[in-house]
Amino acid sequence: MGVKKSDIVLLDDKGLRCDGRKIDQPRRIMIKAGVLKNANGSAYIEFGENKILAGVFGPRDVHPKHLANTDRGILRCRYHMQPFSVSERKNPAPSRREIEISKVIKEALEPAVMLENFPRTVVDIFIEILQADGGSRCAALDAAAVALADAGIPMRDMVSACAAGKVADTIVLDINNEEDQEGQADMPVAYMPNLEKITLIQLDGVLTPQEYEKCVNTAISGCKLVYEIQKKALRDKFFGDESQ
Amino acid sequence: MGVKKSDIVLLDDKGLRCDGRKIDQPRRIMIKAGVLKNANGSAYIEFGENKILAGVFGPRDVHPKHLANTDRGILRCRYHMQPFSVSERKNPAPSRREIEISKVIKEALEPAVMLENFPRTVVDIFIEILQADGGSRCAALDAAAVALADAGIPMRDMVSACAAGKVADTIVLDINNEEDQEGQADMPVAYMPNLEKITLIQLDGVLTPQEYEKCVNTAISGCKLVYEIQKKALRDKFFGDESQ
Amino acid sequence: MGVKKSDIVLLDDKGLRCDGRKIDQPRRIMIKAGVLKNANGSAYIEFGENKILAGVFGPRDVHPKHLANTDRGILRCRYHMQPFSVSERKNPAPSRREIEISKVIKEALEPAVMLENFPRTVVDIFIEILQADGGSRCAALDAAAVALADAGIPMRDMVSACAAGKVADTIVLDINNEEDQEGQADMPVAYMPNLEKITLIQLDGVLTPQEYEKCVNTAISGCKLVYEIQKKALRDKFFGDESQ
Amino acid sequence: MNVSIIDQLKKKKILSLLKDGQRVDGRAFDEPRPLVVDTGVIPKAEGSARIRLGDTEVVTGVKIQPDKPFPDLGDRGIFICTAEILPLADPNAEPGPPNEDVIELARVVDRGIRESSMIDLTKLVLQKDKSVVGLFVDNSVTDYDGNLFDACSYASVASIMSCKIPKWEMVNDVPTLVDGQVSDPPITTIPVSVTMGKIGDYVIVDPNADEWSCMDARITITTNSNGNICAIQKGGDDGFTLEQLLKCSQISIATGAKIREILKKVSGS
Amino acid sequence: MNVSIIDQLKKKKILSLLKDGQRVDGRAFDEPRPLVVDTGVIPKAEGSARIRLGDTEVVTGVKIQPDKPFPDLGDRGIFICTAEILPLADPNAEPGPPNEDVIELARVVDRGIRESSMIDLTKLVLQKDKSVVGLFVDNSVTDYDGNLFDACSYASVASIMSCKIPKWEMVNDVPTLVDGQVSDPPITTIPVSVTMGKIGDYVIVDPNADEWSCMDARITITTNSNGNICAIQKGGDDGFTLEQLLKCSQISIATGAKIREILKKVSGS
Amino acid sequence: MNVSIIDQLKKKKILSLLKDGQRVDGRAFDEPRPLVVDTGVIPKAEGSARIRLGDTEVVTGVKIQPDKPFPDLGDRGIFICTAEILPLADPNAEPGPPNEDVIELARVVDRGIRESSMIDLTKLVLQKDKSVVGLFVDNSVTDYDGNLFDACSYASVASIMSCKIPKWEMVNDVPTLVDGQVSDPPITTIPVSVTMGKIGDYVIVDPNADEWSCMDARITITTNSNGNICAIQKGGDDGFTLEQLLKCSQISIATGAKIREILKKVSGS
Repeated sequence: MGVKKSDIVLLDDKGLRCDGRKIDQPRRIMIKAGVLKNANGSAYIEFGENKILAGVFGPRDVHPKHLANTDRGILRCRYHMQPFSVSERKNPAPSRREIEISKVIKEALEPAVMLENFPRTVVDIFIEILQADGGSRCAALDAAAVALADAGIPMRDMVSACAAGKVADTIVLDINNEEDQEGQADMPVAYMPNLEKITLIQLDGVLTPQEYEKCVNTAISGCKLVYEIQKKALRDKFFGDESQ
Repeated sequence: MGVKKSDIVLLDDKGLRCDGRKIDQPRRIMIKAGVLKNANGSAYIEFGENKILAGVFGPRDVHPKHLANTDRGILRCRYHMQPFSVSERKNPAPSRREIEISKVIKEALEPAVMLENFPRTVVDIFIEILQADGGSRCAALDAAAVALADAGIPMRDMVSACAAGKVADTIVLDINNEEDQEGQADMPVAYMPNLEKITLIQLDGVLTPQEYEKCVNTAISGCKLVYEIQKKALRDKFFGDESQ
Repeated sequence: MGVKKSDIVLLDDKGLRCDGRKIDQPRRIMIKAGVLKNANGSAYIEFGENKILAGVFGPRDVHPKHLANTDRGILRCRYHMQPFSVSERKNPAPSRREIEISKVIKEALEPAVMLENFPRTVVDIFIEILQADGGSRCAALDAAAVALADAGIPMRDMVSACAAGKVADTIVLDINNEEDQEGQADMPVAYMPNLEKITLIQLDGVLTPQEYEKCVNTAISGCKLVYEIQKKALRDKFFGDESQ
Repeated sequence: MNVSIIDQLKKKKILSLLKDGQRVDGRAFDEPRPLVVDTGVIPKAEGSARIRLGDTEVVTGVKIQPDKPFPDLGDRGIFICTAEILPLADPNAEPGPPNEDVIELARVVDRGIRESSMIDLTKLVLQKDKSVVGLFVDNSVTDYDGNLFDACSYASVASIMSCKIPKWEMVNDVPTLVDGQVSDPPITTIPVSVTMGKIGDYVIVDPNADEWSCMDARITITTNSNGNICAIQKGGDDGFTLEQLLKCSQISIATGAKIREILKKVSGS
Repeated sequence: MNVSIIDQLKKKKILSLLKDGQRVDGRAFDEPRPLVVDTGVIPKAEGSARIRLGDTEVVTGVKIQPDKPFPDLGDRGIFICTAEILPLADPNAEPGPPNEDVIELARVVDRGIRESSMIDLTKLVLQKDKSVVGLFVDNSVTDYDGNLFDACSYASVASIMSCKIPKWEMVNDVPTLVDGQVSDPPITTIPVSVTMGKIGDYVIVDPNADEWSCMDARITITTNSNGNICAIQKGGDDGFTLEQLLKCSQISIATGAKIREILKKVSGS
Repeated sequence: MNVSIIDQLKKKKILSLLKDGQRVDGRAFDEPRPLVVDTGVIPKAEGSARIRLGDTEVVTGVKIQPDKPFPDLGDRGIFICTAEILPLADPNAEPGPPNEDVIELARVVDRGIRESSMIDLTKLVLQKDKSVVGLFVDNSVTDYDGNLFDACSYASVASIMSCKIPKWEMVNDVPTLVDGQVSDPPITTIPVSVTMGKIGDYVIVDPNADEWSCMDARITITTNSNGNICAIQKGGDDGFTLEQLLKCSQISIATGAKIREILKKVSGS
């Protein structure tokens, strides 16, 4: 956090952020379920400037077989960025960052998936970042959770993710790219809204204990907003888009 | 095609090409069958400045086993260039170009091989480019087909390959290296001379529809010349070299 | 050998070497057996400035299974340098040099291990160079042999290794780093002291036939010195360190 | 590698329909599927397109950056075209390094554009032998229903036609971005590939996934705006007769002309 | 991937002990294992440490070399931290490229140090945009008994605190070593990570290998010398309640303070 | 990894012959197979050779190009020697990255030439510390019948002896080819490796494939034109007595002298 210092005003005297948002206001979020033909479940999300596609296959046979678990299904996840998704063209081979994010997303979704219902099988989640912006791991998680539900995978709760952070000494909801570069802290959080459990939390940047508590609470409030949009996406898919 | 322009005269006023050939004349071609001790079948070809070795193993067991086909044998092919085969030393790891050429050569040979006769097995073709010149994929194919026959693999026809192309606005047979660099089009073709089927055709460079038809016919006439040399190589191997 | 020439005096007029040793004197050698908790057997050696850890697992099941041998156990060995073990940080991926040294160490130990006693299994030897100095392959071998014994692997003899070499036209015992860089020849040798067999010998540098014979004999005398230190390390482990 | 019984039955069905002059999805033999093209879908990329060819979907982005020229090609810019089948596009696709099919796909799409001289690369030189503009066209298949050759080719062409090239000036031998100034790409022709499959002795245009899985051979012929042929790739485990080859070239010219009109409309040219 | 019957029995045993307020090795829930730190163990490296946290052992070396700065970061030195589980550390470890667990380990250790701004990288510039000092901290696990996050973190911090930075001067644009002159590293704070495991609803500090193999989730919280939080990583296949998260942060501050005293003593600061 | 019954029977047969003083192919114990050397077989390479040692065949090419010197070795040219067993050489060879046997092969061949100082690398400097001439010697085994160490070594030496070094001049700090001017390589000695196998207690020179597959240990000793020893590599899973080692050195000197005459004739020196 805070490596480069520029002239940008992260919070103006009216309490507005560099993109005009209020401190507790998320960016524009749009989720559409069931966008792919071949995948068993899928979702597309636009979250700020993030554009992300998630596809789910399974439960299906595990290859190689020795990876299968006789007690419960296994979950696999790949978070992958397109070469054109960032300013400087990205090498398509998975980076260490992508491998780590794949792992934390998998572990954030696993508590919600009833893997005990389908032993010896695997559910594969493939996430493709078409365009990256700040908070892409939360947006990816939100799309992946909707894709799992779209695939009809039994789930004990939704998983909803949103970051909070510290900018100009203030705790704010949903850090964008500039705030991530210039701000003081970024804390992505994933939350099961009914079971009230945090399934992902990371932090880069320095917070006092008091700020830490406020930041977690702010992120959870964002997760609850996302949850409503996730539910709407699934309603629209299965019962038709009422707004149209 | 035609990326660099130099002073070279591709076709002079007597209708002769930069290496003194006529427009319908191939380069020197020499094929020798049965040149290796360990391979089940083998051939060595010199085609212009190309020097190429092909070796065949099989039909033999498939490893890993899950690649085997219960209905018919499978054919595998590796086209590989020696580090010293080109002007600038080549990295010995297979390039994307070599992988593509391996694939098109395999698909050009497959129609001729009676794979239905040996299910669950594999025939491996290994092609090593010792010295590369224009038209190496055609020369490699010619050697590989002779090596298959030398290995006693049942074949429904020979496969004979030769390129044609466009140079100085003229369709010519068997493009050499300079013509490939400076010319207008290069079209490698593989042909089954008795079944009269084209099993490989590629084109780099621009042709009118009329030129296209002429170019294919020119290439086929070259394939027929090659066919005679392939037959002689096999006769020499099995019945002795009559010219000696 | 002898690539760079500097001002260093490799042998002074009192017959002392650049580090003050006599021509038949090895560097300081300290071996400790049983230093790791998880490995079945282990040893730590300091040999000059070399600091090396060896760990042994097995006999245990072989993965993948097709590598197993129905007649006898197999031995595997990995010699690996830490990134911080040399002046210029080393890439942690195994180099071709490390792969070759792994192989010659395995082949130097194999004659001593009674592999016929445990068919279908594998013994794995892992050697980690924490700090590298001249003669690291001999020091690694010495530690690995003690680790095998510490693991209770049945052995028909110890294997003891030490180099000899040629420096300032003189055959000397146990080449150090400067002597390796500036000297004329380096000959690492491994020896089974009771069976009197040489199980590793390599040579870089030029020796006359007479020097060759003297060099081998000098190296064997060093191996015998090392053997006593190896025995002490195992005695100290199993019967307590009498010197304390 | 085993041809499953289901595949054999499928092929039988498709062949018997073809004998009656019909295709599984009701198209004529020389009729490609509907092509839908959206450009500018990835605003952060210098050019982009999402296309659907039937149910095959591809998202393509063009990144444009200064680069060193290739040795001996110091007087022209760089053009590189890749392709990847994303694992969410197909239950059988696997993440990881590309297999030979995907390598061939990328090379054929690249060659069709390169050999047509679509982009005048001599216009993309910042300083001869030192610094040139590079166009990196990455095709990502997001949904698979056969014929990726044409789908990736159309997506590449559409994203190139719609891209904007930033301006760089050499300052102290370093290419330096001139903010806010962009130009259209130097396009000389619009190459269109048309892929035909051979099932038995029937030749069909733009095979869908069912047709693709049971065809005996295929050929991709790329034509330019003049109706000339600029690239060919034959594939598959059977051959073509000379007559079939000539017929394929005619189909590719006629069908290519129709597709070219769709691509032209999209970019407003 | 199969949870063996032995593992299930082990978990049952551990859980029933936890219900009685006990851990398998007799520690209190918030009590880390004894930490033993030796520095300077690899004299050829510019900094080094061997630490034991219970029976987990790590050897860490710091190599310091001039390097080119990262693009856009020309005004700061380079800090890179890696981790490897040596195959002799654990019968289940395998030589070869790191798996996702080891990649996460290395990145979490790196981030804890980086985000705390422990090293003032602006002090490690030889010539802006041209040449900077790079610190490469390589952690090698030599014996495994759980909680590598904290073990590698403490070994990294100790080896950095004990390192000596050689002096380079720019001569003709080339960084040139000034023999015999070294300086202490520019350290601003001492980050300490504390990893807690959740088994059932019990939260325990510094899980050993038995506890690690059966925990439901874990969290690593890194604090700096001011007692502020500078990095968090949650892992494992279950979640935390908000209450648990807040409790974990308190534990990490209290336990971190004790560990920090041990690390301070070692380097004599 | 399983020693097949056929291999066991073969070894029994070979051993019983050796007891009678005979080898499977009728050679004397210290007799290498016939060596046939052709040079100049790859005209586009700067040097080349195809050699047959019995039925083992190797094709070797030397590419010569300007390159940057290795750090700290700015006053000498570059010499790199590789080896590959082509998959057509042996039904058991597999395409792909080299295994440990092939890595050892390449390194032993390289070392025999390097340690003999065969090529005076100080004569291959274009501009000290900036640009030197590099010799890349690539050995490709095309037919396998045992003892690749010597076969690749002889092919490397023959191709080096027959190579022509192009002339480069530094123009504006760039090495520039001077067309049509070549020189002989700066050769100081002719290293010859002799590989001996030990089967039971019998030592045989130049083992063929049958002997190779059942030998207990081997040793490769390289001698130079003065009859001195310049490189040794022991291999295999058994040891040598001191007496055997000394005998091997005598054999290598005597046999090496004969092979050296063959190599000298080939290049006309």
